Amino acid sequence: MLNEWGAILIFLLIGLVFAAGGIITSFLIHPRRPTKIKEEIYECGPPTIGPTWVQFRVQYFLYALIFVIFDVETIYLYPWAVKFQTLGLFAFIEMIIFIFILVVGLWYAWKEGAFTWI
Amino acid sequence: MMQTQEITLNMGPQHPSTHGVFHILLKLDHEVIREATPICGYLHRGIEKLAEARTYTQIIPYTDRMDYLAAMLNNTGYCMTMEKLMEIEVPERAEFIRVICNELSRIASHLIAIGTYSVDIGGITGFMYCLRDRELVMDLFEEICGSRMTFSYMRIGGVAEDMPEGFLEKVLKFVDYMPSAIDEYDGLITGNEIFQARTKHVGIIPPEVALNYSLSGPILRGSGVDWDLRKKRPYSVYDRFDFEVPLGTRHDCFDRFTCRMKEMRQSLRIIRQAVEQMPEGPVMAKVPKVIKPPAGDVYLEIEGAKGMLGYYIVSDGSNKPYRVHVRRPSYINLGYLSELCKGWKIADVVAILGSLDIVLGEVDC
Amino acid sequence: MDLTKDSHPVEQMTNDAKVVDQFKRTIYLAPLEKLLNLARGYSLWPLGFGLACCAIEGLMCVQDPRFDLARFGYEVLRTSPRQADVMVVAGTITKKMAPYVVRLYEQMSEPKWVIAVGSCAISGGPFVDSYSVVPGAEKLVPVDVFVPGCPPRPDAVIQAFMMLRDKIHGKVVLSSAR
Amino acid sequence: MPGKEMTVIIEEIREKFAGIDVDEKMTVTVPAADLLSLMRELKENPEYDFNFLTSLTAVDYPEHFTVVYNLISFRHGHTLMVKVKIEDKEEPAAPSLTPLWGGANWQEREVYDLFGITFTGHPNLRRILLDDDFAGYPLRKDFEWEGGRV
Repeated sequence: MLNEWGAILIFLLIGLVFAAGGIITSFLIHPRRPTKIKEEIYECGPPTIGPTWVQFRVQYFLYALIFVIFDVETIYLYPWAVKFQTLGLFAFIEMIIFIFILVVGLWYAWKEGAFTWI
Repeated sequence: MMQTQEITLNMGPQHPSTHGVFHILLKLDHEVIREATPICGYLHRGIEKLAEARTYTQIIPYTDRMDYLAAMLNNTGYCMTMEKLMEIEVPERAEFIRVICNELSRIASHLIAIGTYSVDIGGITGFMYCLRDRELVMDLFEEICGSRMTFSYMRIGGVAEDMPEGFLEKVLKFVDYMPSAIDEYDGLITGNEIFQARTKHVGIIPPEVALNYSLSGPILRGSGVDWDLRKKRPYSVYDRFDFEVPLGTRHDCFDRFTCRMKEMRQSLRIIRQAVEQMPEGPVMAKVPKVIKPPAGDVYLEIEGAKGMLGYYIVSDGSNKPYRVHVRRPSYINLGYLSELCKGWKIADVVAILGSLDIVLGEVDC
Repeated sequence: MDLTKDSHPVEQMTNDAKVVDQFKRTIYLAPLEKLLNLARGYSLWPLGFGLACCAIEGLMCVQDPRFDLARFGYEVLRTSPRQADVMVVAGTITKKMAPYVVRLYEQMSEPKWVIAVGSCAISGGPFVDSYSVVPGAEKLVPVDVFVPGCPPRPDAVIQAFMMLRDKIHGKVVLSSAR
Repeated sequence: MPGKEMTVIIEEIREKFAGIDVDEKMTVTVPAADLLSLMRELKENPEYDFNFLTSLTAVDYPEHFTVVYNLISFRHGHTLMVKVKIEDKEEPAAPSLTPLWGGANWQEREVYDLFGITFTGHPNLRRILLDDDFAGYPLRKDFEWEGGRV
């Protein structure tokens, strides 16, 4: 009487319980004896010198941002790629336009120097 | 661009790739190093002070524990200096045994240098291969003097005992096997593009800077300066063997690495020739029980695994030395590290430090 | 923890030796801490604290293909104290390094043990008369297993791990030091 | 071009620098005042060309310190040991060779750290092997310490 969706739901729940269970039991069981030195930062032995929360260069953030953009783009490509045969020419042109718009974005980011590392 | 702040990072005493307790204070501008100040001394045990309270033969175990990767070379250096001071004539057979042990020790030291360099760059398999073959050298050492690492096998005037019979055949068997193992490393480490990308054109030391900073050993030869004491100032019986001295062309980390690889092949050639020309005879010169050298001082250098290993001994006629100073190649090779690291990234510091192949027992002495 | 000797409820249920033995081997009935120690004993993560010559023998050669610490499951050599259980102090502790030895020990998370490898870590070894050497790790951190030798052979260090595992499992270690 | 013989070099140096005396093993002992000029001469003069400073150390004799330098000429293969006697044992000082050789930097710091001999002109004369707050200079003969063998 359970249709397929029920089976998937149970499978998902078991997965969740299995994963969360491991973390929660270890959280419950592990001994907690916090001391002052244990709270300090570990940096190869000696204590840290100077400020550790510093202003970092922005291109780390830009790199990650552009990666996320094109990662999401590939998500949109998947359903189209699956139904590639049946969708025919019109969807193909549509996808080309979609990709072209994003390539323009890529070109702009490249020109603005988001990819220069140093 | 936005103004970024500098961060001071401890590449501290407890770090996987500093080959022991070595500490570099890096002043970083996001990833590029603006200033690197090496701090050593975490393993300074005061061996030179302890040596002043020990008799001459009691110092031999201390020389093992300085460069513990190539202890035979330290022993030979100390004993040859003492023999020069006391003008003792070492018998031929002892000289040949010393050459075989020195070259085996050099191979074992280079194997660790190559293995840890491969681990520093990220290739654990290279490390396992190198240590697998180093165990063969360990077996040979155990056979000849009973210990794996701290041999104290040399004595002033010769060698502790003669070789057990069947030892030379085992050495020949090792010398026949080893070139195929070195080809294996070439394929595994040297040929690896990630390794080459990380080490080629990194940490370039031009020849005149290497001379100015008294660098020696594979670092000096990696910078293209043809200086190997075994060739330039042949001590003991090295003038009877023919072998080449590999030199670097690009003066970078990769060249220092390939110099060590080629040096291992040359050491194997030396060992083969030494085994073939091994004479008969005693292994120990006539040396008094209590060694009382004449008052005076002496300085002698041999080609250690890391560079020119020198001993300066001042004796005042008693059975204890007045002053023992060791010219430690690892310590002096580090003098140029702070200028060498400027402008490179953190990952390159790991590659540069691995190519200098330092041993902290020798750096801090 | 030699569980097979303890009394097991299955003995009242049946007296078929094979069934009882099978039950005893598969089902452990013990307080939670003992069970956790059973797991901890078999999967110690060593903190590679390589100081001097013993580091080559006690940390590197122990891991190489011949002496292979991986056969016992202890080959995961961590360098950060946060992820380590056992601090393997291998080498001479100098006065300049002492504060960092203590600091790293403090920063390790709780069930933690210390193995002192080599006579330098036990009592200063050949450098005990030196002006800059701490005579023994015992003066800084509580040590569980001492491995004598200068340097000890890698199989001695493996035996140290075995003794530490027995200690964690609660077996009597002192009398069983064969 | 093969350099001159060591004896010829020693004779030439003897004329150029008055205060030098040479013992039978051809080690040159030079007063601290003209150490720098002698070393510059040895390094830059093409006939001598002692371009490599291998070792730099010190010895604490009862009535004076001696700083010992060893030089090598790569081209001619000569080696030379140069010594400087420092009479003043309270504040021993010697001219630093860092302007000539970068390699002297760390070795002089080690000699300062273990002997207390200050090298004038050294860019960064600090302790290198011992802790900065370590009292005393260990390699001096009058250094007391209590070892761990209690």
